Amino acid sequence: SAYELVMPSFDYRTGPYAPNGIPFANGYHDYLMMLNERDGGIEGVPVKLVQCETAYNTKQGVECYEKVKDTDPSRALVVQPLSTGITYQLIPKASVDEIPVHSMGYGRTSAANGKVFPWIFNFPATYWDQAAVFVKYIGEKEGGMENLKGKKIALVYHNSAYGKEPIRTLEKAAEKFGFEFMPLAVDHPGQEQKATWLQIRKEQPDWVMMWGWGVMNQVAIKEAASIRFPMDRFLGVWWSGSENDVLPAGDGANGYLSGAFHAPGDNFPVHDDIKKYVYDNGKALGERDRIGEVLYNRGLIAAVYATEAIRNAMKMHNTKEVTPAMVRDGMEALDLTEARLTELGLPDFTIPVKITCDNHAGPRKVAIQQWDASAKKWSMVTDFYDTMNDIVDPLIEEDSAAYAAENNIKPRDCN
Amino acid sequence: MNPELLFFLETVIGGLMAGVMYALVALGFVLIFKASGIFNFAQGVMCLFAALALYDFMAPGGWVDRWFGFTFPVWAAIALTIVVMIILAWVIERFVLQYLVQQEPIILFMATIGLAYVLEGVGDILFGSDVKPLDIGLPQGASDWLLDNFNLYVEKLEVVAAVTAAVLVTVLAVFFQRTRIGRALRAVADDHQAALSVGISLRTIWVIVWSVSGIVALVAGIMWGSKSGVQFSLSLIALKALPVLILGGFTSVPGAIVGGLIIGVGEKIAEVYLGPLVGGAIENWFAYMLALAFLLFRPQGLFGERIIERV
Amino acid sequence: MFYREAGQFKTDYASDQALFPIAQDRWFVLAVLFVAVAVVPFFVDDYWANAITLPFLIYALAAIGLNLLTGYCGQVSLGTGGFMAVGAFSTFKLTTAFPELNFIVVILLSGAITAGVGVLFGIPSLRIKGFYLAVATLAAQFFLVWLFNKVDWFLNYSPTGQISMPPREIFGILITGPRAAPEAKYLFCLIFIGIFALLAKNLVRGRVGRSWMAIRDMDIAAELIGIRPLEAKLTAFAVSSFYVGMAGSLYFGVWLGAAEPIEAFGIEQSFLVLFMIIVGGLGSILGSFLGAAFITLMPILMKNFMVDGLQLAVVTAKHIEITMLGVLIIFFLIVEPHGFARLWQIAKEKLRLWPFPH
Amino acid sequence: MEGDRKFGDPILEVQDINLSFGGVTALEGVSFDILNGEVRAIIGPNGAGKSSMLNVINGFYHPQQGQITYKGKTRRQMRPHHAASSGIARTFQNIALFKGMSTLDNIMTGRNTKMRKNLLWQALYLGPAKREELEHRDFVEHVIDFLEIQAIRKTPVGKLPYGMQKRVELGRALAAEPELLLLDEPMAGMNLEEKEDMCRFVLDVNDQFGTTIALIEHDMGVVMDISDRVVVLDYGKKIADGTPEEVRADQRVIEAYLGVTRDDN
Amino acid sequence: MPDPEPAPNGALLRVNNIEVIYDHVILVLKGVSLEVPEEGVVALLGANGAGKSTTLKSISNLLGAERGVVTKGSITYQNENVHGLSPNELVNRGVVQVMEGRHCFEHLTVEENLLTGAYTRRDGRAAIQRDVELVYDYFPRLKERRKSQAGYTSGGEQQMLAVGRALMARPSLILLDEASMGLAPQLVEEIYDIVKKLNEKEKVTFLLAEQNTNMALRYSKYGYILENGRVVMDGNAASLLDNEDVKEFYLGVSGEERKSFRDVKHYRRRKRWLA
Ligand SMILES: Nc1ncnc2c1ncn2[C@@H]1O[C@H](COP(=O)(O)OP(=O)(O)OP(=O)(O)O)[C@@H](O)[C@H]1O
Ligand SMILES: Nc1ncnc2c1ncn2[C@@H]1O[C@H](COP(=O)(O)OP(=O)(O)OP(=O)(O)O)[C@@H](O)[C@H]1O
Ligand SMILES: [Mg+2]
Ligand SMILES: [Mg+2]
Repeated sequence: SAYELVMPSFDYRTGPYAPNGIPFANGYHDYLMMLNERDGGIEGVPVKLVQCETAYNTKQGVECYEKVKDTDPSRALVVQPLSTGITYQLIPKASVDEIPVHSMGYGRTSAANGKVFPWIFNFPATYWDQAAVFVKYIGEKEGGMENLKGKKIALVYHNSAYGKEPIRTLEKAAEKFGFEFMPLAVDHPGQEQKATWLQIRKEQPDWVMMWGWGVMNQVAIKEAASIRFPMDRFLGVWWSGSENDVLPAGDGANGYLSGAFHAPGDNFPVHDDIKKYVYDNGKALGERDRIGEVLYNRGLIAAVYATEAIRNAMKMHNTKEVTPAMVRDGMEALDLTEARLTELGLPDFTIPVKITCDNHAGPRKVAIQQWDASAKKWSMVTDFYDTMNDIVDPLIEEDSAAYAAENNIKPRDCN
Repeated sequence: MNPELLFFLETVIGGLMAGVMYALVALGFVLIFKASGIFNFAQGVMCLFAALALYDFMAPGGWVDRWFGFTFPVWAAIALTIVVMIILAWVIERFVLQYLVQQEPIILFMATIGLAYVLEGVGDILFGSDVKPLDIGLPQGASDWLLDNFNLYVEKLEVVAAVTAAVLVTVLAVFFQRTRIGRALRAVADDHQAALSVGISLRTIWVIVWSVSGIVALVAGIMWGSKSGVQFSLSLIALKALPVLILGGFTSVPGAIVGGLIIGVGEKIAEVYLGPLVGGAIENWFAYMLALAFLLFRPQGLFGERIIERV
Repeated sequence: MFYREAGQFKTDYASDQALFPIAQDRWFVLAVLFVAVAVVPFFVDDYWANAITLPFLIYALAAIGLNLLTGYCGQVSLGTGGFMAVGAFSTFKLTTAFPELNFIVVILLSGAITAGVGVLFGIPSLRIKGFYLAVATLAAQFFLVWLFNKVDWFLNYSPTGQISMPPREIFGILITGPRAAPEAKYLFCLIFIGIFALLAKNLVRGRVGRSWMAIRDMDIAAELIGIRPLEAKLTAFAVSSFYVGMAGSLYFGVWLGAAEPIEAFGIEQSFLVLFMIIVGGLGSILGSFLGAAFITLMPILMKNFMVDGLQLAVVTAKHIEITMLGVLIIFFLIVEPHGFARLWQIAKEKLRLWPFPH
Repeated sequence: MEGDRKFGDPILEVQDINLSFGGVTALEGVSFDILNGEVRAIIGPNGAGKSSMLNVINGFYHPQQGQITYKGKTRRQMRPHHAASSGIARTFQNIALFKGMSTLDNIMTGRNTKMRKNLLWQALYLGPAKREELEHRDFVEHVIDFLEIQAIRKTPVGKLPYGMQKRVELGRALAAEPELLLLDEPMAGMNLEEKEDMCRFVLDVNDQFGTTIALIEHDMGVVMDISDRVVVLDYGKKIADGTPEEVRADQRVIEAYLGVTRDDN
Repeated sequence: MPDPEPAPNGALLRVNNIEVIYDHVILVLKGVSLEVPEEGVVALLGANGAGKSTTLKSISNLLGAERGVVTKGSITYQNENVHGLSPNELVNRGVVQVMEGRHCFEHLTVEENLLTGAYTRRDGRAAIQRDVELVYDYFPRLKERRKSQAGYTSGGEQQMLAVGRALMARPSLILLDEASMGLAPQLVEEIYDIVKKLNEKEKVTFLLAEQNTNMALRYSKYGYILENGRVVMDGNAASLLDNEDVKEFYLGVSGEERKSFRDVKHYRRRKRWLA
């Protein structure tokens, strides 16, 4: 019997966050199916996609993990928990089980430190990078970082571990650049935000950032439009920048900005292949006209990273029967250049990624995209910005050191 | 006007409006509780379900569209949804409540939890879990006139909600206090068996109440759905309706609205003025604490029926 | 035919007061215990431990706790999630502040701290009753979770907003942390919960339990025959919270290993435990176990059956699973509103009559 | 008949009790006493305030005015648990048993005030706690034997027929070993045979333990036969007080309560 | 009255060999049969727990609420099978039960309770109001308390209310379960006078479950005695009143004289008619 590459997919197609979980899961699924249909898998070895529904719930995530991790024949090659809560559960577990975890743009930021977290990856960027980039972008728009002094920047955040992520970075930045930082928490699920936006109306911040999720995003954007807050001064994290978030606000959302580490749209060659091999063959789970949505592309790029890591592993270990440990090696040596991306049908889709033993967060660059309400389209409006290493790096160092101390981990040597 | 004062006013108005929105959900609870002593955990899901059904009748891409190739105009969709809610009420009576006459409140409560699961699952299967922007032509956004002339921020949708709520509450209150059926409903809530013995048909009564409460759920679903899109989270607003319900009293229709206003204003003022001091997001527990504080003085809620304690 | 009390005479009240006065019951319980202690550990792997047995046992403990309060004393509580959080955070703070402290002591202390908090939030129960009381406990729920989320001291100033459990041993065997053996975790929880279930059973069949039930069934009459509502309700809150706190401690420490206050201890948690005791049987220790089994295992069973067995798409399976869970809850309530424990009792009674009808 | 029955000092005196609820006056200036060891009946038409009187005596209702002297101590009102622990036990007109509990457990609750062992001991159910439990169980079994309800020992009381429930309620009150036993219509809903049994229980308790008994009852046969003295209330006021014979002959009582006797037609 | 001599009536209600099981396991009625003739007053007697209330509840179909089911036998009313008919349908056909233990609607006022009793009636407000006044005539005490919540009335007042509420439906068959319980002696008489009056004037049929045997047999025409879920004896009221066993156990007149309660020196060992 032929070897198969087990790739679990932790979906959440039910529960309060399903609207976001569905496109992501579809993107992930479609890309892998496309590989199977077009190339017979990765380097000819078929991918066995194991779906498991977590409903974005930590406990169900744990159950999924335990259920899929030892799936024959290869065991789970790489796990994408798709929820910060689940990621935290899996960090210690997967490290013991020796299964690589890729929390792409979420999870524990300090996992960027590969020395402390040999099994955890969070490239291409972390929340702290995102926060830093927002500050940079604002500085640029204000005509220079020095002009940040005396400005007021609010953060509307989901009152959870996820939402609280950028606070430290922003506090540090506020200290450094002299702007006033104003955090405003919104409770789950976030249907009622009147108080928050009344405060914003009163305090009149110059900029508002948002770390939101699910229905909270939609309501926030609507409220912002209602109080006539200028949309081009309203920045959402990459999880607050999908079609779902802006569509309900209609024209009011026009000009809204969000972070991104990949392009939106379905006009890349890979999408054509997906339509041809997956949709035309009736293997799709989603609807054709939703291909290329922001979260769809995010699922797709996650699949690309994972499969490239597997390809890498095959090359490095010179076998087609890779194991999770080999995939970890493959991931640690990932070098996804623009040329390779073009080969994959993703020209100009995202920035190149290079992972090393000690850097599991990769390039840590973020771009900004903007919503055009009349065309109902997102489009990238900036280049990729670098993070602010002087602010973020010490934070990563500090937190990973704390983790290492708490758990008696001796950071490995990466040379 | 003094900007501080203006802002305070704005907060109060915002609170009142939010309160009305909660009250719409709370109202559905009250109806069912008053008429059968059932604490209907599924009320939130019923709002969701109603909104989903409504969306499906009128939006392109829904079942109706796919099967028959056309969609209904708003008014027809609303009428059809009402029919759906009535059928739902009938089904609930036929397959659940009928068997649970004279059980303790907590058992009935549990049954409605089962119901919530069923509705959620069926809703998911039928309509999918995507966000559905609901637009039945209600005005959206802030009132420009108030914003331009008085620098006062008031959502138009919420004004509509307030008017609707006022009408609903008046009609329902009259219905309960003045009519034969209203009296029968209260009798049923007191003692199922005795109600049966005087010839009240629990089945009819229950179908009526659950239908009415389904219609109220539709109204709440429309308002909240217009505000934040129709999606699963809609069912969670029930949690915001709870303190309202408790404060107003489980058995009082006007209580739902007064409770809503108090909670709305209270929590907004707390969040805006107190929140920043302690780190924010205190709205939720504050609403409950507020309700608790009232209960300590009136254990049956502001307008609830006195709890009879006798030996 | 075989299940009879006949011929088993009790000569003193002590044996009549025994937990399982009928010999057949005693044998049955012993057999179950034997399997649980001596057979199951050989089959527990990570999946069985983390996805099945630990959730079941730990929720059973929480359910016993809530059942003492709601099922026996009649005070509806929706604060279970919040109280579990108190237990979990106490464990986290204690075990990080005093790494040398024995883990069992940590659990007990966490329970004790939770008991204190529980009593505090139980005070309104003296005036507020029924579903109205749910508000007091909901206030506790929302407030506690908010507190743990907001105050960094509880999180040891971790920037991640999460707490994670350091590895701890008992008698040289690792119990917490990712490296703990599944059978060790399982056995530890089993023994712990077994002991506390027994203690709970003792409590409810003695004076304290009777005064709780009296308050539940008719608080005014109870007061008039000399049961002090204050004392009875607050002890119920204390003991219940003690159990729930320990459950929270195990939930975080042994099972999850890491937790974020908002998600792990949210309101859903409170509802879940409440469902367990209602479906299992209010006022029954056995019911707490049955309810926990139903609510934790049923979804997994259905999911595995539909996805692995019927090869249904994962989403469809999930939707059907949610629907079916609801249908089953309703179904069982209709068959027997007083829960599985009662069904079990009726089954035994029928067995006693069998094969002669009446 | 009461010639050979001797009573001590008053165990309880109520003086000038006024009780009203909103607009409704339930009791108005009622005073009477109950002597140690007697069987005292309280009668009167429906809604006269009899049950309210018992509620005042054991502290469930707080009178607006008046005094209660119990065992020499005078106070404005009782507190329920105080009444219970100082030896006043009662049964209720609308049965107030703990429906979810067995007969045995219900009667055991009557011993609650007498049990001491704390929570921890009980959880362990070892040594002292177990001993205490068994001691009280022993006492309760005597009550059960006395009332002849052995067969329903383990039945949840909610399922018992009405008359049995009344008997269990009496058992619960007896288990508290009261000095003053208040019975609110203990024989309502019983047939003659059962009433006879009940009377016997009441008289035996009174005889054997010297328990003082206050009894509300509408069956005049019972009242006439077993009570030593009778108070008659009407519209919240005391209209007569005396031996059964005196009361039966009282014109006001006949008008307000007994009606024209129709034994002859 | 058009019909001076009440003709020998057919059976209005016929209960045929019914068996009732509570909670799946508790067998309570073990084959009870009885007949209630049109315009009759029939008494159902028996000790505590004999199954009187259960019989009545099976007729009015109120058992379901207590998880009881009629597993065998049939019940016919006006020669139609009514077993399984919903309680409200039965009320519509004129069968009303006064339940044991009062069961008033606590939160409704006394007057609202009475009005609820007329729920099934369609003959207009005025007629209903007339009947409310009639009930107040029977029970003046209720009139005094008309505005207070039923939950706060005294036991006896609630009992009057329960009876009054049943009358409000203008039924043709009333099942009275321990109607005289907790009522002052005058009122007991009053209730039976009402029974008599309604029976004679309005042709209402009664089935009475009673502990007060003496009273019940004096006012009824026929009686059944239930023991342990079985009918052990039945007959004309007069013959039952004459029966030695009935005298001894239900009327307390052994020999000639009524004994004093004080003189009963031994608890009675209950005599069973049937093993
Ligand atoms: N809901 C119930 N569940 C189980 N058993 C019941 C239930 N209701 C009544 N019973 C049993 O059925 C038997 C008959 O009860 P029923 O109430 O019919 O007696 P009764 O003749 O009316 O007595 P009473 O004169 O005391 O009212 C009793 O033994 C009682 O224990
Ligand atoms: N808590 C209360 N609130 C309002 N009214 C009350 C309350 N308790 C009693 N009453 C009223 O006080 C009066 C006396 O009631 P009580 O129960 O003492 O009567 P009773 O003499 O026991 O009558 P019965 O023989 O019918 O039991 C009644 O009219 C009753 O309605
Ligand atoms: Mg009374
Ligand atoms: Mg009866």
